[in-house]
Amino acid sequence: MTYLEAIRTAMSEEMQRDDNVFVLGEDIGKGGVMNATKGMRDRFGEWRVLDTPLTESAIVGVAIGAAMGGMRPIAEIQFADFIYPATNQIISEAAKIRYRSNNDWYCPVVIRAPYGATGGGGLYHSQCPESVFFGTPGLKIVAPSSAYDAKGLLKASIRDNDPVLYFEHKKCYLYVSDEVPDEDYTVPIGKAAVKREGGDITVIAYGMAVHHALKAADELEKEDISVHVLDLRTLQPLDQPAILEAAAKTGKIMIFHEDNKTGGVGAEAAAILAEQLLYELDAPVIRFCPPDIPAVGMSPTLEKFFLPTADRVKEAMRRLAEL
Amino acid sequence: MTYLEAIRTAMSEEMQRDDNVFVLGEDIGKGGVMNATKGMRDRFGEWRVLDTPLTESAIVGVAIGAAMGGMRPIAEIQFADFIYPATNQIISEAAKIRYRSNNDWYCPVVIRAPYGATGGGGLYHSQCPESVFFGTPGLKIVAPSSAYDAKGLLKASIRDNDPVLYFEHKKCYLYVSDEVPDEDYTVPIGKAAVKREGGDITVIAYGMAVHHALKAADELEKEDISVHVLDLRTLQPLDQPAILEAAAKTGKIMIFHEDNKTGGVGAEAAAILAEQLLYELDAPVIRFCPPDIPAVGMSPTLEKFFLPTADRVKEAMRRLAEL
Amino acid sequence: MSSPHAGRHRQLGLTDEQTLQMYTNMLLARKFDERATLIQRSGKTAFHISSIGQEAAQVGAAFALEKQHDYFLPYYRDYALVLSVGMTVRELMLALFLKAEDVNGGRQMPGHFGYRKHHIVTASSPVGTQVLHAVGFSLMSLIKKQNCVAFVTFGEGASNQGDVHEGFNFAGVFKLPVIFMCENNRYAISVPEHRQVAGRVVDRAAGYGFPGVRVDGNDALEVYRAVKEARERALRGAGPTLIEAVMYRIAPHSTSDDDMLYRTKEEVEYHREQDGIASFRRYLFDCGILNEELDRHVTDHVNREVNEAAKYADQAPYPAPEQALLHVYAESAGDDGCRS
Amino acid sequence: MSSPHAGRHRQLGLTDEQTLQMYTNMLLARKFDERATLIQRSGKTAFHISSIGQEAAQVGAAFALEKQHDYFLPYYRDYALVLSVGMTVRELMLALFLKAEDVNGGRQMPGHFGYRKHHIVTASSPVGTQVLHAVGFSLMSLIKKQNCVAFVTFGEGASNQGDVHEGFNFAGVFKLPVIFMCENNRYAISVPEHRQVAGRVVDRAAGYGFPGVRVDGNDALEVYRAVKEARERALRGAGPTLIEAVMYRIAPHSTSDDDMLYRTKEEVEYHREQDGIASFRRYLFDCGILNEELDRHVTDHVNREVNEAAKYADQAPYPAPEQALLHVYAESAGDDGCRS
Ligand SMILES: Cc1ncc(C[n+]2csc(CCOP(=O)(O)OP(=O)(O)O)c2C)c(N)n1
Ligand SMILES: Cc1ncc(C[n+]2csc(CCOP(=O)(O)OP(=O)(O)O)c2C)c(N)n1
Ligand SMILES: [Mg+2]
Ligand SMILES: [Mg+2]
Repeated sequence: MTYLEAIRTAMSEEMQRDDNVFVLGEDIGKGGVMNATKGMRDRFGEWRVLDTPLTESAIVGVAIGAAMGGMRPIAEIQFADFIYPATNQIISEAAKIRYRSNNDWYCPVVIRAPYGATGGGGLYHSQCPESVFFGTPGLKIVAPSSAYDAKGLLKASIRDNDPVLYFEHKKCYLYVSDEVPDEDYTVPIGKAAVKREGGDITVIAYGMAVHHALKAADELEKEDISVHVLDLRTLQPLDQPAILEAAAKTGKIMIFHEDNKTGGVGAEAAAILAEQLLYELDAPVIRFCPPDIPAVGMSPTLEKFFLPTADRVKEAMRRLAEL
Repeated sequence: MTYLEAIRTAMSEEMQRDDNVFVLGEDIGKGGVMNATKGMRDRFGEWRVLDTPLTESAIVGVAIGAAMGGMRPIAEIQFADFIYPATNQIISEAAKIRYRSNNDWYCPVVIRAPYGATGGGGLYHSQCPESVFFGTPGLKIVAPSSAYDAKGLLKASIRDNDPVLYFEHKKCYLYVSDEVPDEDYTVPIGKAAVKREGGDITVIAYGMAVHHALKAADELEKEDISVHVLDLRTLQPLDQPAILEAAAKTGKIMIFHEDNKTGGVGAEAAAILAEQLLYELDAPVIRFCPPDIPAVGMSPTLEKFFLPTADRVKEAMRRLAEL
Repeated sequence: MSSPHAGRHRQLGLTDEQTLQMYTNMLLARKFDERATLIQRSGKTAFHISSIGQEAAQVGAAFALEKQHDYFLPYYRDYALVLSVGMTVRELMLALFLKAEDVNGGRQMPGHFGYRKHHIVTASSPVGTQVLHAVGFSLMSLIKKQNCVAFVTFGEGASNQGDVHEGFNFAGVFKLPVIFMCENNRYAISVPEHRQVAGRVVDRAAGYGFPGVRVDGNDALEVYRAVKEARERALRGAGPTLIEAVMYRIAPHSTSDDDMLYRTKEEVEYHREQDGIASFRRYLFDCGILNEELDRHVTDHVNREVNEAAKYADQAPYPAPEQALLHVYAESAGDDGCRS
Repeated sequence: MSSPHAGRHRQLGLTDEQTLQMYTNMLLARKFDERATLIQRSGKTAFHISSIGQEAAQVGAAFALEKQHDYFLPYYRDYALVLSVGMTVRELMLALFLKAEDVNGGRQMPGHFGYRKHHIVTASSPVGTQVLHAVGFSLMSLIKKQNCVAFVTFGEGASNQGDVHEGFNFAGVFKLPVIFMCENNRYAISVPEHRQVAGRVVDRAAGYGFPGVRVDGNDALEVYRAVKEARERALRGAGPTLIEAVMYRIAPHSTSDDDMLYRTKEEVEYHREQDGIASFRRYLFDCGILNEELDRHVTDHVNREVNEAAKYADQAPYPAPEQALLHVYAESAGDDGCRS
């Protein structure tokens, strides 16, 4: 099953299971501009697959109200690049409702945000806005890389009693396909997954970067470099024990993501290592990330320059292994 | 001169010097709720000290338009906690205008945001939202701790040809007072400052934390612990050479800020050390920051629990020195 | 001697008892407010934000709605509203004193209401955000056929926030059962209405295809009527209503504000004379529902309640410091968070 | 044979030459658009967003404004507008092909206009944000006594964004010289107007105390008249105007959209027959400004221009990869960034 189907299936199954679950967003009735909700309006009706006006703050704010009122809304942001008008509703409201009310109210909302570059998206259809919301206590953030995790984490997010920002990588939609069981299952929020065991270097990644890392690791195996790959899966709360364990395994750590380097999730991961694993590091921590420029240029040459690729990350991994 | 007067003086002098400079924001005509613009409307008229409607996105968005049109607006956000409705204008617009237009347009806007806890502010009048904007390429971020820097950095920000987010710590307004020369001067954006020389441990801080660190350092001196204190002053771009130099000086580093720990500026500083100074670290890097809870509780007991104090940081510094 | 209007409340469907209760609630809010101001001045508490001049509209609205059934999304001046839909003055005092027993556990500034049991939805400080939440509650009501409305208030300053407009449009498109009430007290801190609001708040409704109604906010019965009609419209599926209740903010913006920087004593005095409580009192006298003796009795009762509440809250303990760490997230997966 | 309306353009103050130029510009935009669609389909370019059906309104507006003096804040469908205020079809093609010589250096999606020399203000993708920038330009014009207006366009979907409302209110409070034009093409991607806009866009103006004018977007002269009047109002200090130009989006939302998922061929065909270019052409024939021969000449000329532009842009080089690193900030403190 593709990553995209996994998302659709998770939503459909949860809507089937629980009448309180519904989806709202722009153009989702016709299936969404990404096809994530394809066929769902026919199945669940237009109130449960609700085409909203073109207003992100309202999509999130109305979802928050409905969530406090007992429903379990899934708010779709058409592109993660367009999530910023909803920042106030996410940071000032969703994230603080339980805390400020001293546990009297809570807000089980899921905000789905398709992110990342796919080729030909340009500055405003390619962004990785994780770092803006990362570090907002009260919010959970997930970013699956496989179809299995996409489904399991989305189900867990819908059932979670706190707001979850669900970053789905657009490049994964059709590029990624893996086994997804028919039975109901969830993937726990807050747990990273070892995607590959190895002894020479550790790569910590999430989203599309996981696939680049795995591909590079396969190739490096032929050069007798053994790579351990950890997929964070949840960005907040970070799975600290898993990060420390994976890092300790090799002592040589590369953190790899598509979001800009400065202030990204990788900074926190590196900080955790500097705080808690200093004596077991055999080489400086490396962050492999795109340069600190505002976003992906649209022209193919610019985009290629910006985006991490398996080739480029392999180079960097080899260099780390050789240190 | 107090920190607050320094800010007022910087604005007034720049408005005197350049007709294109003006201030806009809520209630600034009467002097602002913080008194930052006190007396300025009488001096410069109501068009240059412009009371706006209660709409943060408009304050920033209109300032952006005026800036592209050749003016140098200073947009005041009444409390940094209320900056989030303007996130889209800051991140999608101000920060990307030069880049997306290939240097055809640019946006010299200053956004002043009073931040931090002062006692009795509660969840929404105490926040440190640095981490939300940190890591947005195209944006500069400053956060002075002294009156001298407040004035010099504000002047530099106003004259800068790119958007600057100017975080002024509300507790510094009247608490901090130091020598400010009469002559015109600027403090360069992007340069940290050594506030105290020392050999045992290094504290990297900004804003009010600098004062707590200095106070603790004074006291620790009596215990023969010598503390080196670096004030970042600019958060973006971070002064990497200064961070590395200050850290190398002692090999024992504490990063200290009032913003939550996870995803804060301290994570980036720690990551820089893990990447570039690993072999010179004599102890794990320490981040001394409030816990990851949404914000400061209003009740005195909750607030005291949350906020870093000179006493508490001193304890942590002593422990680091003794490692 | 009964005035020509003396039967108004009965024509509107209100009993004498309810009407007297309305008066009591206004008075309770007013006395709480005055006491809170004094307490803050004495240095015992950090902050108070006053509602004086807005009580009549709030009580009028509350009585047109159904307690613990409709949803209430008040803004920070709505003491009289929350007192009318279930909160006690002791609870308001606990919030003022930031004590552990406060619904919000002393976490939030006073005036940031929230009480699940009473369907009072938790509020934040950034103005206007609650309008979208109200739309969300009304969407829930429609989808789940709850037959209830969401009632939300905000100032005329807040009415300019993007969220308010997006909420109007969203509710208008789906004809949702929500009532928007702007408490236009003519100032947003120091900025007067004409420098804040282009056009008139009430006229914005037409742009979203639903009715806007402008009422005298000092006339509790007028507000009652407007809210009641709006509620009926909402429940019969005819969509939202915007009510602009015109009033005046008698006190400074908050205990941190000096209003003499931007308005005159005379202007304030002029409006103080329009007090909606005083006129409601006269109306009750005219109707024969209230007389000097009963009024003294009511006032004494209200004062006693306020006294006891202040004393209780003053002596109540602060939250334990480590409480600060609780409730960032649900404690366990099954924890739905609410205490009720 | 001249129709009863044949003198309309002269009554509005437009010469025959200008009117012919208007026609030429519409045609140029249309031909560019059709070609861009073909080029995209051929796989040569990544993306095109079409303006077919909106050219008449755009040209009508542009001719009522002053080039390189007023400020233009177009949205992504405004090819005919930017062609009328200074951009060339070659420049549009360079943007389509994402080449180094493109004003934006190939960084942005096509349709994201910006050209300081022509006072075309740089645009982003998040809809509605430009409305606030336009208000900022008009504030600058007022403060610096520039005697120019800011003209901004947006779709009816975008009109619901909070920023648009905040912009209306801000401009209304200060009576700023700004013209808001909504190009209501009845769809926001798949969502039809009635599911998107509560009430009518034009009626929102009254809520901010300034005039709203609804015009037939297929009638270039009608739009010209409305914008001209709005400009005069703005310059005499009477404040903003909201113009709602009603039209229809003939093409799918973009080359990535399948519009048959949400509307019918018949509906599209019906609207295609209302084409504002065809009716303008008939008008020019009626006035004797255009005849078959001249029309062929104009069309040939336009086609040639489009051909040459496409060829030029196709062969032009892409930006060098490392260009991606430039212009995050000013290169030096004194660098004011603009190339002119
Ligand atoms: C988004 C936001 N910006 C600024 C503030 C600071 N602030 C608190 S109340 C207020 C004025 C509100 O005026 P209005 O909406 O008219 O309500 P009133 O206080 O007059 O009842 C302001 C500016 C805030 N709370 N939220
Ligand atoms: C803030 C934001 N949300 C979503 C989008 C995605 N998007 C691009 S165009 C569009 C529809 C715009 O409709 P309208 O404003 O009517 O303009 P039209 O395309 O019809 O000309 C949407 C939803 C966007 N660009 N910006
Ligand atoms: Mg007000
Ligand atoms: Mg449209």
